[in-house]
Amino acid sequence: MSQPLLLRFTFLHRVVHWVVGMTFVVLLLTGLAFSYPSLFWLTTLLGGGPAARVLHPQIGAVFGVGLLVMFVLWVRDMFLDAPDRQWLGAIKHYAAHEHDKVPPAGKYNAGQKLFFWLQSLLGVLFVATGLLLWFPESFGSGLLNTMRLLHFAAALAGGLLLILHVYLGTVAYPGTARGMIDGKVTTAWARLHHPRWSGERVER
Amino acid sequence: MPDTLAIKRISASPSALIPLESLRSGGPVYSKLVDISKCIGCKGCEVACKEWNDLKVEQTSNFGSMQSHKDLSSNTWLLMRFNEVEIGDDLSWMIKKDACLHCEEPGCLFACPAPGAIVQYQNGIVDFNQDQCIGCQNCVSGCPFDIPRFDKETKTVAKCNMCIDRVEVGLEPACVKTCPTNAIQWGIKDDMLALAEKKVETMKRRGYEHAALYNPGGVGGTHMMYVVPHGDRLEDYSLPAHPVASPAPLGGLNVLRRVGSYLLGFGVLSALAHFLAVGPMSPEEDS
Amino acid sequence: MASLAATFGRGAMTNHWKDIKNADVVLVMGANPAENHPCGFKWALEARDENGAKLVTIDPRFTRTSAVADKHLQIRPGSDIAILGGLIRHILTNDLHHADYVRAHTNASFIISGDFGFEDGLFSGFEEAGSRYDKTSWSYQRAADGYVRRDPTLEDPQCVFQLLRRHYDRYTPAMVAQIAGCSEEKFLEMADIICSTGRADRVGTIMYAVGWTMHTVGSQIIRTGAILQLLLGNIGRPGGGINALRGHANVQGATDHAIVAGILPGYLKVPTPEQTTLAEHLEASTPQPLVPDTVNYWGNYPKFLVSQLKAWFGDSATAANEFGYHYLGKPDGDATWLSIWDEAYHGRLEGFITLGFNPLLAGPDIPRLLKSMSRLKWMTVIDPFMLDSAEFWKAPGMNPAEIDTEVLYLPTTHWIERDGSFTNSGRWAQWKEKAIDPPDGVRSDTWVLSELFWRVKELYQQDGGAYDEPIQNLTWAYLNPREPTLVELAKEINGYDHETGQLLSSFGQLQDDGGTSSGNWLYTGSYTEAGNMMARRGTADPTGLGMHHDWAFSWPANRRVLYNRASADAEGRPWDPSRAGIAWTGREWIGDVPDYGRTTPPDAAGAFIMTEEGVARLFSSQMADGPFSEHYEPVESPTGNALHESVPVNPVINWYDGVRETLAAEGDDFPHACTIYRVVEHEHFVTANVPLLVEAMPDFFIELPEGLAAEKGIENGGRARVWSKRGEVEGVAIVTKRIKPLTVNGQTVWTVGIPVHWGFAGGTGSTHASMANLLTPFIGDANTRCPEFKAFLVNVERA
Amino acid sequence: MPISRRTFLKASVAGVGISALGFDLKPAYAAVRQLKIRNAREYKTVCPYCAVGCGTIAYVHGSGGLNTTNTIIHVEGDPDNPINGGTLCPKGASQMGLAISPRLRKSPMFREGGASEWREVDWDFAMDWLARKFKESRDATFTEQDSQGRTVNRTNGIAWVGSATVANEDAYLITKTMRAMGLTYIDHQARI
Repeated sequence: MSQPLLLRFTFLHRVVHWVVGMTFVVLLLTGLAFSYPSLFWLTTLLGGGPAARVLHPQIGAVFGVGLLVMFVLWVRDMFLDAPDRQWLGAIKHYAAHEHDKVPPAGKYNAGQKLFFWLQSLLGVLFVATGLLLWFPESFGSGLLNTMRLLHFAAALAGGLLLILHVYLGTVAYPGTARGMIDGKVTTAWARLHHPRWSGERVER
Repeated sequence: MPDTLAIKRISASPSALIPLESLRSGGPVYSKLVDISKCIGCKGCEVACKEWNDLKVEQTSNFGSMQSHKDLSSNTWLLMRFNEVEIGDDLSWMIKKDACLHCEEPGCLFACPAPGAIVQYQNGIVDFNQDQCIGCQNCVSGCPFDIPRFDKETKTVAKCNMCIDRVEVGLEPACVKTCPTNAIQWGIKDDMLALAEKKVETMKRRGYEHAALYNPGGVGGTHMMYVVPHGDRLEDYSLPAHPVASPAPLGGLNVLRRVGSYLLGFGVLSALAHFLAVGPMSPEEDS
Repeated sequence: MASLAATFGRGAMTNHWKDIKNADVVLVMGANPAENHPCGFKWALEARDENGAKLVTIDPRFTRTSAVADKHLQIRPGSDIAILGGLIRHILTNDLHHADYVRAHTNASFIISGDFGFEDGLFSGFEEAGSRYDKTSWSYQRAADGYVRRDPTLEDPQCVFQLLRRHYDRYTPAMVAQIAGCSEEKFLEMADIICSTGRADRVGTIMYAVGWTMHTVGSQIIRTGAILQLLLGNIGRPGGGINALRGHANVQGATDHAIVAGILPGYLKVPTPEQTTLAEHLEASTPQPLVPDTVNYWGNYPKFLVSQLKAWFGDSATAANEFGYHYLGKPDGDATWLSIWDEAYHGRLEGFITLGFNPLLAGPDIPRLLKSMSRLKWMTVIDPFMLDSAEFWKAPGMNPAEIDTEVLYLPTTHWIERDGSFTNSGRWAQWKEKAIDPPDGVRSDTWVLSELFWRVKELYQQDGGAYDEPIQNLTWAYLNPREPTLVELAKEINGYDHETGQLLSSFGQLQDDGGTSSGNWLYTGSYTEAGNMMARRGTADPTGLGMHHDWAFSWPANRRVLYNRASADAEGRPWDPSRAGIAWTGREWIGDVPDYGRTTPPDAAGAFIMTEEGVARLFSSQMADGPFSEHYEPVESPTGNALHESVPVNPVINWYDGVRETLAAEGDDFPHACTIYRVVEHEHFVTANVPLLVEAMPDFFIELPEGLAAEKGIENGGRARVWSKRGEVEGVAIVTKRIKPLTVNGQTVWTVGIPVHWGFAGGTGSTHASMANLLTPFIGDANTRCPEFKAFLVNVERA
Repeated sequence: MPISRRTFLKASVAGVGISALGFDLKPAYAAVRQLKIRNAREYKTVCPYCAVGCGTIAYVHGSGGLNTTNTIIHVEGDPDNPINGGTLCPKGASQMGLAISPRLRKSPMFREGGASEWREVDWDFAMDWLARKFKESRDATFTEQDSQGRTVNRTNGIAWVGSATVANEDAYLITKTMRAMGLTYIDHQARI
């Protein structure tokens, strides 16, 4: 018996998400390969060291553009409102799955919104430092060293976010991932995680 | 493998930081010694380097100097730099052979992410292996002497390899062999240090009171050392006074590496722990 | 070289490259060995660091040699005699000369004619009309026995020593500074170093090159240096000497073998029209001893010449036909470089053949040379590379349609495609092996020469023509007459004993009766029955002085230091036992190959075996322009002559027609002194064909002092234009601290430096058509007619 | 910051647990090229440039057999030569570039009077032309006796210059031949 479904993400949203997501994974893996000698073998995924080093910034460019589109598509929904602030106050209940103690979230909960802003910030950092590292002969070695550290630090933060994102989107909250596959979620899922958004949708 | 080519460090491998040791570690350790007071700036070494190593001829143009190129390149591993400096009433024409110093603690190698792209041999030579190089140019920023150069055609980085093919069979590097005034000497590093001491004395006798050996400790010493007549004016020879290569400038990177590995590990583990603690949260099938 | 022969009896580098390491003082003047002879220069640095020697440079520019010298003195181009004369005065006024040496080995004690004198810039005997000297008054006084009068006390007012003292007394430090533009203090500091070797236990050397020879007083500059070295007792000794650093790989050998106007191989003399018989030639060319105790080796001249004629004309050279004496052309005057061009300029020369040489770029006054070439009927250029000279009709400003000269270019082999020997500056003849074959289509110089010879010979046999007897009778007994091997030629040069058919082993075996042949007596012993001495590779050095007698062959007789008898005192004891050239053991000489017979006792004769005096000449009547040197200004000078206003320039130089008009005159605006030079990255013009060297020194440039550049608004790396009365050049400006302003006769003088290496025919770098010799004057030295490349006037502006 | 083996291992293993043991050294060795003169034959020669007379060794590839051509691959100083002890200046160090310069010419060229370009000619034409010109000018300008009736046997119409770059033996042959031809205008680079 099929449950009633709600459209959570349009085709465009999904494409952009996966472009950004997949490029980020590749960038993270190759980046780790460049940073950890013991992970250098990961460059094999892109055809070996030289190819990985050539592709990394090029994929980075795609990532940067995707991130920009993503920002434009999503930013309207990402401003925190009063319920969001209450949600943040109750974040430990959210983590403990004490559903009833968490103020109802809209289409995006405050955590997702913060995630968005953090991701956007890191994106700027990636692109800015990455661009300099792409053309090292044009810059001094001191500056490049700093850029390399920043790029690395940003990547670590991004990696943590990715773990969180994937965990929450898959095993922690089953049913979530589907929203990024065919774009639809069940009403039950919506009521549970985004009650205010589901309310709106149902009323309509 | 011949004894002369026992490996000491390989980039992006554990040996980068903990030098390999073997039965052959006690083999000869070489060094060039450049006596700047005997250098006539003839460019014999510069040309011999290009000839021996089959480096490409580059289009140059005179830019108001006796110097041939403005800078080193992936096809010019050795460049004579000319600088006219007035010291009191006297003119000093400072002419310096600029090329890789082959640091004992090579910053390029520490910075290199590509395993085997940079190799340090027990004999002191630091060599780039273009086949393994990924062209990231981390070595360029890792070098405290600004020596390695990226080649836009091959997308790899190149620099002086101390004519390792010659050294391997017991010959001196091409620049050493050719130097008309024997301003560049070659030998066991300890012998070169002793020779340098003698040369410093000779220079002091000739009135260069600041004469000094340039073998900077910040990079663990080098395998091309200079004897500098004006040891108090290193900047005029474009020699950094306190170059540092060791893992120190890359310390940040190492901290990040460690922090990062903990952090990502922590991230994965916490997610796991969370899952085990509270499990998944699914909507009730039927609410 | 003329001046060295006039002083010592031979015109060559007295010592050799490795010997320089034995010096206590190395004076580099009129040379830039760090750039032009880098590998030989190593021995100067070896002396500096291992012997504690002082290495000093005197030059208009602070060169790469100066960069490693202990002291540098900047002087005005053309003021060399003032400096060296000042050094001589410094020695004589402070008694710094090596008194025993001067007494034993020079003509200091010889007494000169009472008629000799010097006044107002002119020596006695000047003939206004011919611009020449009547040298009668420059002669020695003779005693009743016909030999020269001598005064061993050196006190006779007409003895050479006293005349020398009086002559150079005018060269005070103040005068030197006024002429050369340096400061008195700096000059005296330099003088103290250079004049410190007038002792038995110290020795100094001079390294000079074309910076001395390329002046209208070039020979006299060298003479002054030679006098200086004689006073200091530095000639003949290891670590001493006066060392002419020669330019090309085999310029010494080509001179020894006389591709030179006026001489035959071995420095024999080209006969003159006045010498109408062989006997007259021999009499005029064979010096008679002036003192009883002299070897007077040139007394063997007849043996050398007759053996040479035998080598050339074989069985056709007989006593009956004066050994073919009249087969040799007798020139009607000077036939040197400038005279050749003058003949061409005036349309008297029909054909011009040049081999391994780019004569147009060599200059001087390229605009004049271009006109001269255009007036030739035909020209042939033989060289591995196409040369600017062959393409003169394509030079900027030339209109090929108006030039009727027919030109043939022949590609020939280069050094590594042939064997043969090169004689280096230090007189070492070293055999080289052939490494590769020439490409198809390229012939050897020997082939071209043989082919030319045979075809001309055959044409004469067919058609007859002007006196072809010498051509028909020239020996050509080679296995392949169309391309003799160089080994065959080397043997012919060495010579044979005709009785035994054996190769000779020493020029002592030569005969004047036709019993021996030898192409060049100096090389007798270079290819003997024992083999090719020039190919020897023994590295032993038992003396420790770097003589290496088992390496190659050094003329004469494998002697490494010329005049080495003078390295020992009158009794044959070395002046400095730690640096003994030769030493008398009581029975024989040990050390270098002695200048004497090995068992000739020390008191048998004077040390200088090649002079009829038996000693070296402080006073020499063999020079055209004075028995002593005198400072004369270059023909283009920024100032008057401070010593004698009325005789500013060398009074006996030859002025070719129309040359005076090409010099800066009163009222012309050419205020700056200019000198041309060479850089280490290039060798004349040939290295324009070597990509790595073009890369190392790409462009024609102009070296400008900072102050002058600032005055003219020229930036470093910007472009400058330099012009003389004769032509102009344009190039990149190298603005430098290495040339300072000079104060000459109270006025500021700037010096501009210009390298010679660029031509127009697709030469090096991007700056075509800028050839240093567009600027230089067509005038030469009074003795050798070596052009005055090194000092002339220009103006400069921003381009 | 002293780095010990232990801390390094922690750094690399803690995060990901990939061991770098068993690292392959072969690529590093492969990078060292073989000595290019290893199988070359050596010829002892002398530098063609200045008059120091540096000994050099030309390294040549080729069997030396009949119908084979040697290829020069490198030239460097002859360490046994007492003058230079194996050293060479930039000119000497690059002399192979002269020996195989792309600008070496392979054919005689001829320029007619008034022409603005060269034309290629063969050796037979070239030598025939030269011999005829030589004889023509010699015949036209030869003087057997001067105005005072003295035998001079000279020709002033042809000059020969050079060279200080040929071997002694060729230099000698030049002098011998040209003096026998009656030339007096003979000179070379010694003066300039």
